[in-house]
Amino acid sequence: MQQSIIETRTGDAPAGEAVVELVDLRKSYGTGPSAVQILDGVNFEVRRGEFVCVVGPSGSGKTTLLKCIAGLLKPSGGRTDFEGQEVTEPPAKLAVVFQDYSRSLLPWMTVRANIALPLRNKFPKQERQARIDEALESVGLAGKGHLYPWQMSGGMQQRAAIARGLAYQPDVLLMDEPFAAVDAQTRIDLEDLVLEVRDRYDTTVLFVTHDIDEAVYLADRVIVLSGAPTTVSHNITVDLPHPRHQVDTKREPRFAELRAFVFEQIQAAKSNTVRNRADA
Amino acid sequence: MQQSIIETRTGDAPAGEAVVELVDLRKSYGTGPSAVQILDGVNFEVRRGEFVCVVGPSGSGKTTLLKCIAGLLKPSGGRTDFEGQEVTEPPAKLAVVFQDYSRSLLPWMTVRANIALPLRNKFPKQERQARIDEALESVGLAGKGHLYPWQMSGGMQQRAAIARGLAYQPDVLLMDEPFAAVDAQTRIDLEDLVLEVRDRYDTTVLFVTHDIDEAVYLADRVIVLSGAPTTVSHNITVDLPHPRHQVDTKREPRFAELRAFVFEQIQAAKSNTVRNRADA
Amino acid sequence: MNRALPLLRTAALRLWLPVLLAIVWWYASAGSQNIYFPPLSTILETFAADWLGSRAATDLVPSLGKFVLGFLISAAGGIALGTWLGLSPAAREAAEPVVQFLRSLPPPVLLPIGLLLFGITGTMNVAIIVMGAIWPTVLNTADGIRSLDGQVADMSRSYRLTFAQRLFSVALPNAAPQVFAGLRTTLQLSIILIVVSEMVAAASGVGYYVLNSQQTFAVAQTWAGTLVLGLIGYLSTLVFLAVEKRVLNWQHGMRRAAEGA
Amino acid sequence: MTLSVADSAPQRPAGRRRSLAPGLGALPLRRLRWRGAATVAVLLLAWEGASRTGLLPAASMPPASQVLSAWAAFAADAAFWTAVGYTLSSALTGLGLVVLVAVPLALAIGLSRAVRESTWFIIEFLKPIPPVAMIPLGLLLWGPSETMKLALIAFGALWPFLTQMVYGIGQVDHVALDMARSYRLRGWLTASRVVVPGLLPFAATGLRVSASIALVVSVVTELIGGAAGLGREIVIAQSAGNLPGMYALILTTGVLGLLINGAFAAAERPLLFWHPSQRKDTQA
Amino acid sequence: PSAPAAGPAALKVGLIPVAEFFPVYVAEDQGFFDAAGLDVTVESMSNAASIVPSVLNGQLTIGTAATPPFLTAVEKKIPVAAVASAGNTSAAKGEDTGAFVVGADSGISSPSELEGKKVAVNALSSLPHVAAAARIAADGGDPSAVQFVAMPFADMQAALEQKRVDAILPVEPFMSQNLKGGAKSISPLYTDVYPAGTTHTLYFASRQFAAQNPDAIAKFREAIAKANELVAKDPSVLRKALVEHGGMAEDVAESVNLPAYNTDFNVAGMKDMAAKMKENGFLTTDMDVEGAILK
Ligand SMILES: Nc1ncnc2c1ncn2[C@@H]1O[C@H](COP(=O)(O)OP(=O)(O)OP(=O)(O)O)[C@@H](O)[C@H]1O
Ligand SMILES: Nc1ncnc2c1ncn2[C@@H]1O[C@H](COP(=O)(O)OP(=O)(O)OP(=O)(O)O)[C@@H](O)[C@H]1O
Ligand SMILES: [Mg+2]
Ligand SMILES: [Mg+2]
Repeated sequence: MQQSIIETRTGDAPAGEAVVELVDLRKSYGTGPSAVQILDGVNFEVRRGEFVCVVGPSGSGKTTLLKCIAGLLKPSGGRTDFEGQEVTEPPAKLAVVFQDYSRSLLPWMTVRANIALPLRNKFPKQERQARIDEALESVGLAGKGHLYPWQMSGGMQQRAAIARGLAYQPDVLLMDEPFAAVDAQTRIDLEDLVLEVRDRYDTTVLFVTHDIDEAVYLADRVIVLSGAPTTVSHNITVDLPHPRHQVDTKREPRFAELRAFVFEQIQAAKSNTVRNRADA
Repeated sequence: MQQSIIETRTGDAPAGEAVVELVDLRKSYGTGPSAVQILDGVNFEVRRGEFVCVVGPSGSGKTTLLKCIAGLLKPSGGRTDFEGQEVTEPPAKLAVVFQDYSRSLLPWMTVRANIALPLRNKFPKQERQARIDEALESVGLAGKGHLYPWQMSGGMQQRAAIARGLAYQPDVLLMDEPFAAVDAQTRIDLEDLVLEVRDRYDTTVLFVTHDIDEAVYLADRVIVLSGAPTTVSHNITVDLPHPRHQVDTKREPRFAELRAFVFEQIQAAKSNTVRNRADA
Repeated sequence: MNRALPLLRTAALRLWLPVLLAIVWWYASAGSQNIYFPPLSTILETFAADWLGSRAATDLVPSLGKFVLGFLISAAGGIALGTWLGLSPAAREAAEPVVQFLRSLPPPVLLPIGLLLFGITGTMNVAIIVMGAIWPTVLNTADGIRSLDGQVADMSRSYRLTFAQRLFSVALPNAAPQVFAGLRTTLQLSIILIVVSEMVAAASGVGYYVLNSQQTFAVAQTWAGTLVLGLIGYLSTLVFLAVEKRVLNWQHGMRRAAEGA
Repeated sequence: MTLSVADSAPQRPAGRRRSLAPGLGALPLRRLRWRGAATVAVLLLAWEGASRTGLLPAASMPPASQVLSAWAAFAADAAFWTAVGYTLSSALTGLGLVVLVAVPLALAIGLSRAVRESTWFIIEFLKPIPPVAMIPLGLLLWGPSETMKLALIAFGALWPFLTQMVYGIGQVDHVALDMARSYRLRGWLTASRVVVPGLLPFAATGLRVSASIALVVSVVTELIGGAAGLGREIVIAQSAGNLPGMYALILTTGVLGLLINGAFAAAERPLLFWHPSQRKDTQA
Repeated sequence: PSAPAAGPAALKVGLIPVAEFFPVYVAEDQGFFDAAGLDVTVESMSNAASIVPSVLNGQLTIGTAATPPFLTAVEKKIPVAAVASAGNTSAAKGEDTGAFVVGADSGISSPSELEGKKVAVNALSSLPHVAAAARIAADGGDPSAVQFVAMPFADMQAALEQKRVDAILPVEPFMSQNLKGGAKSISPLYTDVYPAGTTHTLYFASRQFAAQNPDAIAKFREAIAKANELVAKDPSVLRKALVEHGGMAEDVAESVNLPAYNTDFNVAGMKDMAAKMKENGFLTTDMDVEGAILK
């Protein structure tokens, strides 16, 4: 794999065991002549407590990747491991915040009930209520728990889905463009919220985003996917100091450097995409 | 209404007749004691050929506002006019790109067919094909027209919905967070695409976004909504020169000024939001 | 806003056509000599004489009891069976031929089987109703369960919801609109099957009344019995809808919201 | 679409937990067919055994083997096939009538509140009236004829399909409807491209329910009203005390139902390829 | 159905497929209808209640019925008239076409002992029901104290064996089969109450048709009379028709008891039947039986 200057400069990868490991992961949709290869040998690992952002062109296979890790899709080749075990069904210690939030909330339940649903198996009753209140509060939906999803705006639905993921308190949190539909200020708040949750509970986070600033700001490592058929084009360690700070961190020259670098890599990945034409 | 320094400094509003006019628009959901007032007297107008961006906190009522303008929701008070006529049903010369793109595409039709559907009433058959191809090309989905929505990634679906709106070539285009799910580079391309469409066809655009950079970059005017119950808190004329340029425009000091100003206003609007607590 | 007005409007909207048809029927049939189309007044007199008096207790109540019981068993059993078939492709494939076969059997031919298994008892009547009326609910539930959105399915799997949760909080609510559509047909069939079940070994009941009056050429009574069946259908639908409205509350709300209320 | 069941269905420990995801437990088709056949075989054997051991009184329920041999005899009898033809053709024609009547009616009821409210009482009142009770009227108006049969089939089989369609219209996604309105799709475009496909899943279920009711009513009107077809053959066999023949005929109606349903299911698949219940390959 | 035409008159017979009416098939097979200038088609129907409306509206021209339902229809002022007698009560007790049948170990030995018991009939107010009520009354019992339940003939034996009912009233061909199956007869059904030759099944037409087409009716009567005579002389012709047109197994057809066949009405017997029907509550008025028969 080609190594970037930035990457090699950043020294050792963070310590700790690998929680998620992707070994030559392949995935195609369809069969026979109509089959389309989406993931074409993806390799990387996420260590315990790490915050890894995945960026890549739209349609490159980020959601597909996440679903494979979550045990929701069966790879066509290679494997994904979770805590050393091959993933064959969704691991219990993992939660997913889906990209298509409007369809992952159940319309027949209030937001509270939606959040409560997965908690029943994990926490005793008293704790649940507190957890739900805390989660709602933290995403700015305090006092909105009685609403049904279809009584809420897009951004509110998305935040409700995030609240569900947070309240579940998983060891590993997969988030698929979780902040796409919220306003700038809320986004900033939520970014810091996720960082805080990571620090507090030592949660491992795998985070898909389109916002490069966000990726660099949040991540310990940024994985850049190439255009389809998709592989890892870069694996960039973000050597910005912790804790991050919205103004200070973003002001650092290193931040600008990393940001520019990631942007360039995505550009490069995109222009390498030949499938679009070839398939047409 | 309070006038900001920036606003008063920016001279006259752009010339031209008002295509869309909101007069004291009010909207509440529910009836009786459970009714919630969302829009509480919104007044502004959009002139022909103008590009107006609407920003505001998540859940403040932007989607509601757009639906009232599009004739999809009946206001509870006040009115919206389209070309001087009160809107009672969706006007023909108007197209909407919905926030919930995954559900506004019909799953039983290919992307091509989805785009073709509204064109049938407007364009002869031969022209339709050319239009669809052009629209697909312009959103980066060339050669993907044969796919069904559920075979596409979130960002691809969103771009398909945008392509449908563009191919329809309306006089007025309403877009609700249209670029939320696409990657940074595609977003840049699409921004310039919309600007180009506006220039080429003199389309009037009303554009909801959460990205303040985007709002300032695109708009002739930015409408800032207050927190709920929602009114127009600011109506800011963007006096950046045309044509805009992704690097140059964003480098201008005026851009940074406007951007900071808009950000502050949203902040202010948000902190004024008292309903959250009061309702809880 | 005055809340009484829309109510009145609804009532007027619902009533004008039935009232009109009743009036047309009344005048068109007045003085009718046709033996099979007696005047409406005769039918109503027969109806009043037969069904507003002692018969209500001796014939109506037992039939209603069988119908309600039959419907409830069909509903519960249909949802259970349909859920099973909807969840498990293996079960579906194994049971499919039998289910499709059974629901295509004309109910009258089920009578001998009911008679064999249950004898001449109320249980037999109820069993006949269940055997004939359960299928729409089974089919609709199975289809409704299978139509779960992939995204929702992913969500419930990734959060490792328990089987009970997936069933009662996800799959069944998702299927609910379709289940109710099926239940509505089951309701209709249950009433129809009162009549069929009383073809055999009955000496009282609404179904018996209709069939017997038909066999003995008592045409006005056949009409009156049919009127009773229609009324049972109408009233039970009212009750059914009230229940449905409670259960599908979210869905009504969603629709109203979409219509911009 | 018989796409990639094996390819993309995720692995899971065999048969431990049932999954709610459609197609999850996807088994190879061959094995599934085999299951259905096995169930039928087991039931036939149970029947035979019950008759032989006297559990089922042979006097009113002949053993399976006798019924099957009566059936084999029918297979060589042209009159039998004519009867099947009569029953089947009137059931299907009746079903066609049902669709012709129900589709516009359901659209009117589903889309217009005025129509919905006005017709409400009448429909709810007519629904529970058994076709059996209507047979004398049918005979009076049309005699023991094809027309009588069709009228009663249409009357009996209309309601399930109509009910289902009206529910389906209420279910059409409102975001999609908003889209249609905002692009000012004309009535028929909205109906044909947005509403109808959206309610197809409902219609498909309703049609299958109505199809079996149409078959049932067809046989019952023949049975009681004397029109030509399997029902009349059943009466004749019954009067002659030919029980194996009677049960063979009854079996035939069940099998016809099975076949009709199979045909509908096969027709549904390409029409509903986009629906989650059929879209096995995309989710896991 | 209109004025007699030049060609052969078309008749449509709604026929209940029981031995009583099989002379129609015999007449057809023997060419009696052709000879009389009739073009006859036959529709199998299940009971009188479904035949009557079709006869009234002209879709059928000749209907078939047992006497009791026919009398009930006439009492309800339905404009039909009997045109010919069909099957009649057999001459000999041992040859009756119906019976009171009980389980071998039931201990019931006469019809009057059925008071307070459950008795299966094929349909309420049907010929066997009416006859059984009369027979029980004649035996000194109270028919209103007997609980009659309706079920198909085919299911009666099982119901008897399972002790769901105490007695059954089968007719041929079920009667023979039931008796072979171990049940026992305690009394013939018809011969003890109705004198031999009593018209218990008949052919009828609508009064309107009969008035407009006296010719066709007469020819039909003639042809049926010929068939009845033939059958009376040579029952094997009828047994053959039962196999060919009724789908009856050959061995069954060989051994079943057949009714007596006569085309002329036994009016006295019919009057007696009507009187007994009134006594037992099947009719509410004193019938004008003669008026129900076409002159
Ligand atoms: N059917 C409804 N019933 C009750 N409240 C509703 C309903 N629909 C929307 N609302 C409320 O209206 C408010 C505005 O919703 P809207 O979707 O217009 O917000 P928005 O500005 O578009 O937000 P976002 O940026 O998150 O999309 C929200 O607070 C929401 O809870
Ligand atoms: N069921 C399917 N059949 C065929 N192709 C599919 C299917 N599902 C997804 N794809 C294709 O797989 C590719 C990757 O999709 P995926 O949703 O993983 O992309 P993504 O990286 O998440 O994109 P985005 O950023 O737009 O969400 C897309 O090109 C899409 O067209
Ligand atoms: Mg994605
Ligand atoms: Mg919105």
